[in-house]
Amino acid sequence: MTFINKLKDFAVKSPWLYRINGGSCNGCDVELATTACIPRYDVERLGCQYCGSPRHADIVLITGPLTRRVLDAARRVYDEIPDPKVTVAVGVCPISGGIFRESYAVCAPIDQYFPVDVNVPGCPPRPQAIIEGVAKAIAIWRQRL
Amino acid sequence: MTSQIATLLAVLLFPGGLFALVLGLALKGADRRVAARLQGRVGPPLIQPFFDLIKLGFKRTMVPTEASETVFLAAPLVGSVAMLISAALIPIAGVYAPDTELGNLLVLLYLLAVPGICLMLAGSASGSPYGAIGFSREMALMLAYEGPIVLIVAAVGMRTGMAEGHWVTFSLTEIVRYQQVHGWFLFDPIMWPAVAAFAFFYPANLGIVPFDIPEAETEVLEGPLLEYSGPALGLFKVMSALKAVVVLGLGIALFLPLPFTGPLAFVGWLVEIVVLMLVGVTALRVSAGRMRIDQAFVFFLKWPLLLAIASVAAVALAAGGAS
Amino acid sequence: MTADPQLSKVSTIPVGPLHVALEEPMYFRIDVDGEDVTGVDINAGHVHRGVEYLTMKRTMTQNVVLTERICSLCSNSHPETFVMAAEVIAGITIPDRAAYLRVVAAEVKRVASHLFNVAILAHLTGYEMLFMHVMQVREVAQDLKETVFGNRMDLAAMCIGGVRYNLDAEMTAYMLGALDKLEPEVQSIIKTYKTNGSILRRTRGVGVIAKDEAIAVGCVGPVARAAGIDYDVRVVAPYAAYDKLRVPVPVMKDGDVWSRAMVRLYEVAHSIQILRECLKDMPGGAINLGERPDIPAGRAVAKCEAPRGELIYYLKTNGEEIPERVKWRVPSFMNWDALHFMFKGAKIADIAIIVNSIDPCVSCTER
Amino acid sequence: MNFLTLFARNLWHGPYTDVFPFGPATTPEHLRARITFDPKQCEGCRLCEKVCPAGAIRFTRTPGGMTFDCWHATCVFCGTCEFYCPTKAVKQSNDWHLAHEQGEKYAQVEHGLIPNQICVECGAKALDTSPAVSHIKPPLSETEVSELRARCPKCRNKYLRSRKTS
Repeated sequence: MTFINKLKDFAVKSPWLYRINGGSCNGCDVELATTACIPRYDVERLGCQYCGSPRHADIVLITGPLTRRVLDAARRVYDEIPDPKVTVAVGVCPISGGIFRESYAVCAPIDQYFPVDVNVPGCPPRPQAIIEGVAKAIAIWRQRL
Repeated sequence: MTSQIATLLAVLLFPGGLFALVLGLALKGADRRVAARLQGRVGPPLIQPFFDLIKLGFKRTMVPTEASETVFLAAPLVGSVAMLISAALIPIAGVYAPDTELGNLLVLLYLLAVPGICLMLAGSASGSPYGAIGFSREMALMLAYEGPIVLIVAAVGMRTGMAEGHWVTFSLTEIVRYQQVHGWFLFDPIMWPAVAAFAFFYPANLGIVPFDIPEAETEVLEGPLLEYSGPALGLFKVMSALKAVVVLGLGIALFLPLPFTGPLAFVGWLVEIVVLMLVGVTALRVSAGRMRIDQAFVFFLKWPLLLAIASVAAVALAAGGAS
Repeated sequence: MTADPQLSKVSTIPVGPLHVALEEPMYFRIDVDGEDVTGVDINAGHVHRGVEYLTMKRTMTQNVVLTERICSLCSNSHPETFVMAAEVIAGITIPDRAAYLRVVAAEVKRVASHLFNVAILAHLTGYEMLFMHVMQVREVAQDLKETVFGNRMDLAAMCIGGVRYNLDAEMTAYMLGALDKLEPEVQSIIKTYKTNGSILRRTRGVGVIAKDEAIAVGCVGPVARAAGIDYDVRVVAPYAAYDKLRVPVPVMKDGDVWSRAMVRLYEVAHSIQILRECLKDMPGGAINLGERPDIPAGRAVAKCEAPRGELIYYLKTNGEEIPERVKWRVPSFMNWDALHFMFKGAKIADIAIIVNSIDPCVSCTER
Repeated sequence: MNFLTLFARNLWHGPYTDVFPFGPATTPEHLRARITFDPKQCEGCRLCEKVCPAGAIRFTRTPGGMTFDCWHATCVFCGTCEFYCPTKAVKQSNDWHLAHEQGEKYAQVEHGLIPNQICVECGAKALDTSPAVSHIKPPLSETEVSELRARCPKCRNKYLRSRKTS
């Protein structure tokens, strides 16, 4: 058992990230791209890696207020992510709908549709805040492995 | 019986199997770390590929509903096993020489084609349109680079074989032994076209930028690997790690085997392969952009093929002049 | 060139709506013959959040912030044009200092937006090191925004009757320092994009749109300027303080992906010059009119040059706090149609590069 | 710039990576993040509630007075409330550590209570708000402000009127 636990401790050092854009204004997405790719924040230090396919993902970051049009696509992609996975809502839009809350075209808050684990408020959140959220998500992911 | 056990050990432990796997993953880790440094980042720890592999072991493998399950799951397995065996065929100068029955360049060439074919099968079996594009691109790329490598190998074989008194040899052990006595082919002007052609071959075979076209993430999402997850994806990672060892090991055996024996030779070989990985793969990978498949195809028909033909001609002429 | 007989017939591949190469959900159905693109069907609406409806639920003050959230990459141009329209209706002239501060906010956003676009171009060609380098340079602009305005994307600089932020001597010195850091880097990036083989190989002659085609579909912004159309709202119809500033307009002839990238890079360099000039000439005085001005009934149209091109706002008020109608035409809407011309003879590998080259802002277009 | 120069530069300079999350992160002074509310300074004009574009700010009448709630899960951090607040009771701090687990989602609130008080003059129950004193000439002294504060809105008007005549 301890051996398995040890292995799991190693496994959490490799959280692969995938982002679902639920109709966001780009702000959070640009910040995610910034967080993911540029030398200044370098999430690869934590073993994180952005992957192109949902099937490779461990931590899924959802941005945007989840428009009606994108809802089905987002759910389909979400289901393609193999378990165990952790969901992070990035920005205020997925958490509550933010400024678009009252619109007819918006399905937020997303916790009606996806089991959200971590919220990162901000409009958009700074990259450091996103990293903080990802760190929280990794801790949750360890328990689920 | 003992020779069979020795072969089994060679495939499973050293220099194939466990050793090649650990070395391959370590090479990948070093590659990522150094690439990060070149890009001005800290980068992941050296043993990151091991973490990735352990992680993938804990995940579920999902088989898409449109996929043909047997082929989908068999492809990564076959690819990894083929690479495991070919790792045992690579001689390490002064440390390990493969069984003469096994250590044949032609067998190695066939085995080297297997991962590509597996990727193609994986792409077409996954039932995704991106997998299909990945399939066609992998096929085109293989057609482009398989020609030159056969000619390169023939040139090296002829150079050794003619000097040894017969027409051509396909025994890697013999090629290594010849160079240990007569010096590296890398410094032999007649072999320079072959060296240059090989320098174009290995990035394509390893699937790194600028020739990572079948798996281009931003174009076809990861192509054949798109639908893979969990342990099956892990097997593909194992395959590519082993492939790095095999291809670079082949390069060392063909052009620059060390003339030492014993532990020094082993350490020397490790240094060689790490340097090749960092200079030949990492630096290239981060300093170039991707080619388009049609550009790559034309490029391969032009330069490496010409160079490979030139190398065979040069070897033949040199032999003719000498005799 | 096709390797597999199965694929030699035309097949359809879906791109998106959630695709790693696309920053935003966008759905293309692409007919391909092997690697060649034979037809494109763009299917829009995934980012429709009903913002136009929401503008008619919010007061004028709230709308300044709401329009900022239409799109984060041109997040300054939307509120700027909106408040310009409101000021036309109310007959307000903003203080001189506010006009200059508006230019500062707009140009800082332009620098960051253009650098992001050219960085993504490098990413799409698989040239990771250049991508990271450009993004790292962009961080200077991001830091500038965060330090001066308080947020990395949404500046919250505009209010009806002026601006909401002020620059003291310390901030001005900081900005000049950041510009000094930025300028040589931008010059070296321009040189790289001009000479680097990897970039040139993938962008020269790709996604070409001719001048007459660009006029026919009504291209605006860098897309138009890269096709040889000399049109920039900052020069044609100066607003804010642009009539007092020298605004060079880079124009190129080829109309391919590379020209568009180069136009953007030159504009970054020019924006830095404009910023310097602004900071040097910055007049003193008030930064806004103080209270929240009443907007009488009326109609107005305002336009400005967003990073992506000409942005037009129509505003109709009826004397109440909530506007009767707000409607805007975004630059990406005009450039969108140009994609049909650009996709002619393209390869699958070029799709993402071409789409990125018009710097599509889907969230602006679909609101 | 050619890639070799860039290689050399990156290797020479070392990584550009920030130490965060393994060390402190730099935070600019003017960063617009968590909203703070000081009920002592609030004038009770509810302008922030009115201008908030996301509807994140709510004032509620309770038996104990008037409560202020700013929901950080809805707030878009635009700073409009701070900009329009006449007494600077609502402020935007630069504390950006807002990431939280889902269980704490409904605890992300900045809460404040403007308590009721008894008017010293007429004995009526009224809110203990900060009086709006910026436009009064000549400026009020500190004792005058505290006297004004202890009164209900009606008596405040009376107090100011009597002050003008004197």
